[in-house]
Amino acid sequence: MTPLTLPDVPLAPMLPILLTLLGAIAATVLGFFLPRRAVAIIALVSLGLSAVSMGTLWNKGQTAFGGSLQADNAAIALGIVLLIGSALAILVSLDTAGRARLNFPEFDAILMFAVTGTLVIAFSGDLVTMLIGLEVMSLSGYVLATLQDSRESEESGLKYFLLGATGSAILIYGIALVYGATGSLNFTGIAAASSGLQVLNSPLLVAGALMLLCGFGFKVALAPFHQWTPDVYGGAPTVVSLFLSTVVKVGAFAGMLRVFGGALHNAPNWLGVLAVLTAATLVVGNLAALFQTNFKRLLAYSAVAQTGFLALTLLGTQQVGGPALAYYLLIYTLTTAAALAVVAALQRSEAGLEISDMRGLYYRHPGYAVALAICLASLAGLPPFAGFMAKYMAFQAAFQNGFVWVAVIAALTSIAAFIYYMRVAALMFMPDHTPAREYPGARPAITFSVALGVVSITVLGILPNLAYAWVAFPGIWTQLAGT
Amino acid sequence: MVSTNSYIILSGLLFAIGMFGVLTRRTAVMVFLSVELMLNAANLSLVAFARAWGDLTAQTAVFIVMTLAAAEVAIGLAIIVAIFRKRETTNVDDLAAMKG
Amino acid sequence: MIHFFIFLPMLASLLLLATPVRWREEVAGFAAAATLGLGLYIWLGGGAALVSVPWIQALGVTYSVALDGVSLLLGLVTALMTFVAIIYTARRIHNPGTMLSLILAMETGLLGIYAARDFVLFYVFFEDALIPALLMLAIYGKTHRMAALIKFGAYTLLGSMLMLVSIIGVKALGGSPSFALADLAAHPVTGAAQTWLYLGFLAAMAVKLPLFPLHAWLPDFHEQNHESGVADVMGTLYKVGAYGLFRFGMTLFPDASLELRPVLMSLAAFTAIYAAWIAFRQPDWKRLLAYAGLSHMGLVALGIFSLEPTAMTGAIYLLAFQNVYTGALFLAAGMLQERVGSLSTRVGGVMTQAPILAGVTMSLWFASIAVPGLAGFIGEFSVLLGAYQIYPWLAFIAGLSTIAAAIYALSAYQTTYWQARPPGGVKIFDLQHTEWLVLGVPLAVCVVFGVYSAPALNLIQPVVRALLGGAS
Amino acid sequence: MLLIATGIGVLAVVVSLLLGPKKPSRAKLMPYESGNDPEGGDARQRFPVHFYLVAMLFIVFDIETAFFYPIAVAYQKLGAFAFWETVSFVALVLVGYFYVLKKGVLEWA
Amino acid sequence: MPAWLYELIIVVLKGVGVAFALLTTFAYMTLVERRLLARMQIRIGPNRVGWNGLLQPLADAVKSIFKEDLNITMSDKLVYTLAPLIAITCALATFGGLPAGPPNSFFGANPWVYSLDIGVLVLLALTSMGVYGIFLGGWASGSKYPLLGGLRSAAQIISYELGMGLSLLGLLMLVGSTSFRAIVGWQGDHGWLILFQALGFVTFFVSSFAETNRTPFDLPEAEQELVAGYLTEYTAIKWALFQMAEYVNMITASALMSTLFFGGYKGPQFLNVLIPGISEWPFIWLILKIAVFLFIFIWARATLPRLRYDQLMRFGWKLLFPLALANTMFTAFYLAYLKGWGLWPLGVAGVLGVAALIAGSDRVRPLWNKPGVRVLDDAESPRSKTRIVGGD
Repeated sequence: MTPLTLPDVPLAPMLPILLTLLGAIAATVLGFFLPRRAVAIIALVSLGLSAVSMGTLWNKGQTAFGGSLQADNAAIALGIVLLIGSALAILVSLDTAGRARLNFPEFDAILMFAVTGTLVIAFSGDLVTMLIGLEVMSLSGYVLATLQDSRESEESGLKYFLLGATGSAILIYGIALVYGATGSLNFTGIAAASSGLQVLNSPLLVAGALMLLCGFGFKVALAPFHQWTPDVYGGAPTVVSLFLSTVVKVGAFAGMLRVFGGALHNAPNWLGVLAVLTAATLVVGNLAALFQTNFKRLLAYSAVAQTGFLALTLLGTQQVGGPALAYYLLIYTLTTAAALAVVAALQRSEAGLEISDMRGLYYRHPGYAVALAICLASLAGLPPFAGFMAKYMAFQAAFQNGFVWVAVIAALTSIAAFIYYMRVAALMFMPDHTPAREYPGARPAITFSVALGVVSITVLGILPNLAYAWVAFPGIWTQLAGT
Repeated sequence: MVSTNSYIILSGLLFAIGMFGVLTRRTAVMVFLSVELMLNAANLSLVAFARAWGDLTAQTAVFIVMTLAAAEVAIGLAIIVAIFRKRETTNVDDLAAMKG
Repeated sequence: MIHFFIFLPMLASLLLLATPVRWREEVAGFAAAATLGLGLYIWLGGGAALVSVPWIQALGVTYSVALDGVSLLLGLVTALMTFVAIIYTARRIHNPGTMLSLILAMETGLLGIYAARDFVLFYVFFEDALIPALLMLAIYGKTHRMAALIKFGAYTLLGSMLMLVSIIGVKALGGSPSFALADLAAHPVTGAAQTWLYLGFLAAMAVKLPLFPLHAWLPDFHEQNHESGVADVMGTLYKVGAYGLFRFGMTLFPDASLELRPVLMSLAAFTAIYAAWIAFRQPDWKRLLAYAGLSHMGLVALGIFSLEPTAMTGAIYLLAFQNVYTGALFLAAGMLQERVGSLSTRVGGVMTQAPILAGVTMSLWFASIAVPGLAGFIGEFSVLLGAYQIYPWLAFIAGLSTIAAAIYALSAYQTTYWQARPPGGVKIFDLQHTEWLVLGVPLAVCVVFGVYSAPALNLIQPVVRALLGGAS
Repeated sequence: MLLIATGIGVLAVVVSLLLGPKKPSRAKLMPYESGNDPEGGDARQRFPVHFYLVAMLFIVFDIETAFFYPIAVAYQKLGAFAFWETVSFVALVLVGYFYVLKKGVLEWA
Repeated sequence: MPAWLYELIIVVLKGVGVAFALLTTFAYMTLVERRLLARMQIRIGPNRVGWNGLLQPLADAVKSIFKEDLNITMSDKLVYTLAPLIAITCALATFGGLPAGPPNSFFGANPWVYSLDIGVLVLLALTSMGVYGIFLGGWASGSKYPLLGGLRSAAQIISYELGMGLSLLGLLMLVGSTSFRAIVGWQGDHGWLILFQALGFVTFFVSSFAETNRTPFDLPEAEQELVAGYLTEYTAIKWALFQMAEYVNMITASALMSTLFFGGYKGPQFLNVLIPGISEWPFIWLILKIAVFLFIFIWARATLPRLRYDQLMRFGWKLLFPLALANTMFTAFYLAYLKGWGLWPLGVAGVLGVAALIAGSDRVRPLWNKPGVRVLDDAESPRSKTRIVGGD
């Protein structure tokens, strides 16, 4: 008989994804035999392993399945960010899942599945792969949002689901149109075809690009497709909101980078529309956040606003925008994760903290208060914290590609941002003698993750090169379009 | 042999109907059905284009999309049922524990 | 050496968090004194040459600092006043640990602003100084501080964000390899673009000058801060707009600043007179001082915008020393409040029980209203002199402000210190131990540089000459 | 064929409509509940959730089957590669199957 | 007369022919069934109408047409009428795809109504469409028993749909085509597929019993529990249509089994020695095989008791499904690595598989399904301290 030869599929480029997938499966199966903590640990371990395997792939530029899965440096850079975010989420869940009534292994399982999906997006080499990743991510996201057995959570889940599904549908239709225009689903193929396009197909291409933009708009919460964001982030358990607002968003942006920075980068018209959407997002997100009374919802709206700043980087040329996006995503993940971790640590109910309740937090929980203040400063873009550099790069990207007006709008709206961040921060430091309203008790894992986030924000703010030097090389980003 | 254009027009119509449904319908199930309609419109145009370009990759894409649709059905119905069993309605407007 | 001069306070402020409560005052005081010492040492060494190392290679951001004459002078004044402020804090505020570390942190920011020779670095320090200022207000402020906070923060951010955009623009449009001032100057932006960028930059500086339309945050900021004028001293030091314009504005946007000169100068003159006029009926010493400072700043701005060597020299001189006496006056107001429990300008009769306090305050006021023989005079006089050669009328209007200053200052002083004291109330004690130092040192400085201004002028003039030589 | 089949069905119904007697009466038209009057209003109440679960499981696994058909038909042309593809695919499906089993979804007590 | 019109007419004629053939078969099927059951239960059965009751079916038909057609108050009129139509349509439409003989053997015409490359898929699709008829019928009646009956049958049918679909995969892998003619041809060359896909056949066999709601899987109409299931509120012709659908499905299933696993329209080769070409004669072979299967259907009804619902589901999900999957995987493995050995491993595996099926069928419960119960470790959960492992 013929020996059991394995087919020669290059496994190395898929390894990071496979590892997280294994983690997910392990969580699913072992969940019946092990306590949830152990499952979470397993998940963390698999994340770590996947990170290691990514490290080995750096600068190799390997691909699998005829380029539909490619482990180029861009993918790895974003992948690392994704892993960090997920690890933080799991760490936080270790301490709060019990309170959030999420203390069962399915949580980790679905979370890991979502991570796998995001990684697939980051590594995707053609539209179908990207779509698969996107959907795995989104579907797991819907489940996560609904997982907690409470009215708010279910409601947010339903809203998330309905709008997300609509977004996916539009996106898929966009894919169809783009395919119709270019006759290829492969990113490089599309890029090649869209550069020399006969007049006949260009309307199709434009329509497809716009629909893709719209679909992604739903996924990353660009205005006017952002309505679900506050309800979902506000209604879901805080751990889940943390995950959704960091990892899932990063994944969606990875997709946008792949599609718009790579495949469609020389397709006409979408850039202007994106510029308008970005401006709208900045205005809406920041102004709406001004009027929030609940800190969690405030963070939700600020997440919308941050989406606007992130989208600025996509307005730039690949050489400038790519590294800016990667760096901003890293910082955004760390900061948001840390901030929401603090909320998760201190909240009494999953509704998060009322802003008024945060008065004098500094005198009750100095550590958390200072950490939160640093996160807010970083989100507001104050040096020496990393948020400043990130924001600066975003502005620069938009500016250099000629979108000065968007940059100016961003600058003006970030004043509003500064105001609502600073109001909270200042409140925390105002003396206050009412009894503590926070949830008592030790939370080592959260403290650890918060410390991690804050320290890295500060260090990266003072020495951005530690992270930026890795992604600064423009070749990484120009080859997204296969050039 | 029907020309590709007519397929595309048809799928465009389907998509438009679905979009309209999403925007106007108020019960979660109907919104959901409209979304499925949009998905199938996408499938139709994918197949049509695949025939026009004469390659099969898009047809595999159709398979994928079908799976996605199925998965969405499973999860979406699960969510809707969960909510429906907790309160008598799935009317999107009645879901107002949180004011957006 | 220079790096140590800049970052020593920051290190100290971090150290303070770790030090036990009992030792905090000593540590802070020592750190401030050491910083001042370092500054003097650098002065004797004739300033510090440019040090430039790349910071973020890929973005062309460099870490380049230098302390030439003007920067050195302002840096010294900052160090001095910080030292004074810290001494008074240690005496006045109960359990002052946080305040001390905030002051020190802010000092680093300010010194950095003066030393920075890289546009982004300048921005970074500019914002760094903001955070401690906000925290001081948030932690030690009065009841209505939130409004003041938001005003202050919003105004500052409005400026600095626009500045950030124009920073990006300067490099992008000029095509300079890095943000180092030298490179930027070597690759100037020309035409209308320069004007726009200058306006962006100006927004930030005008807020921090402050200049007329953008000054609204100032009075609230001072009024809401802690009664002991400590935070106000730092706030006064934080008015770095004039310096920023002097250092970056003139260098990078020469044409634009020439083009906009009439507008800006008239704005400055108006600020001076307008502030003086408002100050005239302030019932509260801090608001009064705030407007007095504002009116001085109008004069400074007048000098800076005039692009005329004498005026500019005078402006810098005025900028430096108004920090000294305005700051000292804030502290004096703080002492007054500590004694009579209010900052009202209608207390009356303090003179009889605290003659020395009254006397020192008086002489500081003389410095402030430019009585010849005190530091204020030289500055204001040369500003007006210089401005007169450009736009006589503006010079004249601005000149009125000095007269107005005399009026408001004296009337307020009279109602506070001279008039018969209402019956009852506590016994007012006079200056006590460290307070002598706190008010004495600034006064001494004012007197010395009022009669013998050469050392300061020697620091300023070459820089100004070099700058204008480069500009025109 | 479909048309013919439908035609026959319709034909039958129509014929019986024409020929059948029409003597409706309340009792006759009442939903049948072993002779009692109908209880509890509308019969289309909520189903046991179990049926939903089965339906969803069916959808999922049936899609799996649907995926199987093409590869099955083309199987002999693909060889070992197809085999391992199938193995990994089935393995993933089995994970889900195992989960469902353990959850006791397939228990009808 | 243009060619296409000629074609069309032919097709229509064939279609009508098939349809009526099916209907008559159904009619007499009922008679045969009743007689046979009577025999097996030592009764006589209907023998009054006509000689030996040969006219009984006619009488039934007339009766069901002339009976009053109720339209009960709570029902959803449209769906109520539509349901039986759907059922019968799917049932009838299915059959035409099956080849009853080699091409052009039927007076020069092809002995099938329509022939597609994806014949198997179409057939499965149509048969599974039937569930709509049943479920909608139950739902539309607006009465409780029919609703439950409809739900049950829906669940049952879709559950066994899986087994059915999977059971064919091995076969398809072997043949490498989904067209019936190809399958029949393959069997002509290599011998009947029952030999190599025994497990597949058994699975398919059981599934088709469940699909057609025949004993022992006729739970939807379990008298003891739900009166007549989804049929409860149906009378006269609509009721008759449902019955028709059930029997026609039965016939189709038999035809399917004989085509897929028993060489289809081809007769045994050795008979060619006696009468050359007899194995190629159309119709007869297929009809013979169908007859056999129909007999088995009736026999099973007479013999086997009805399953309990949980047994039914357990059997379908926990035994049929995995085994069908296993069968598929083994076939795949065989084709990938053991092809050189000839076909016999498949036969052995099939036998083993059937053995496993029988062995497992009754002792499933102890083997599978121990829903683990775990004490929740978070003190603040408002709900009970124990629950099924995992979330809910």
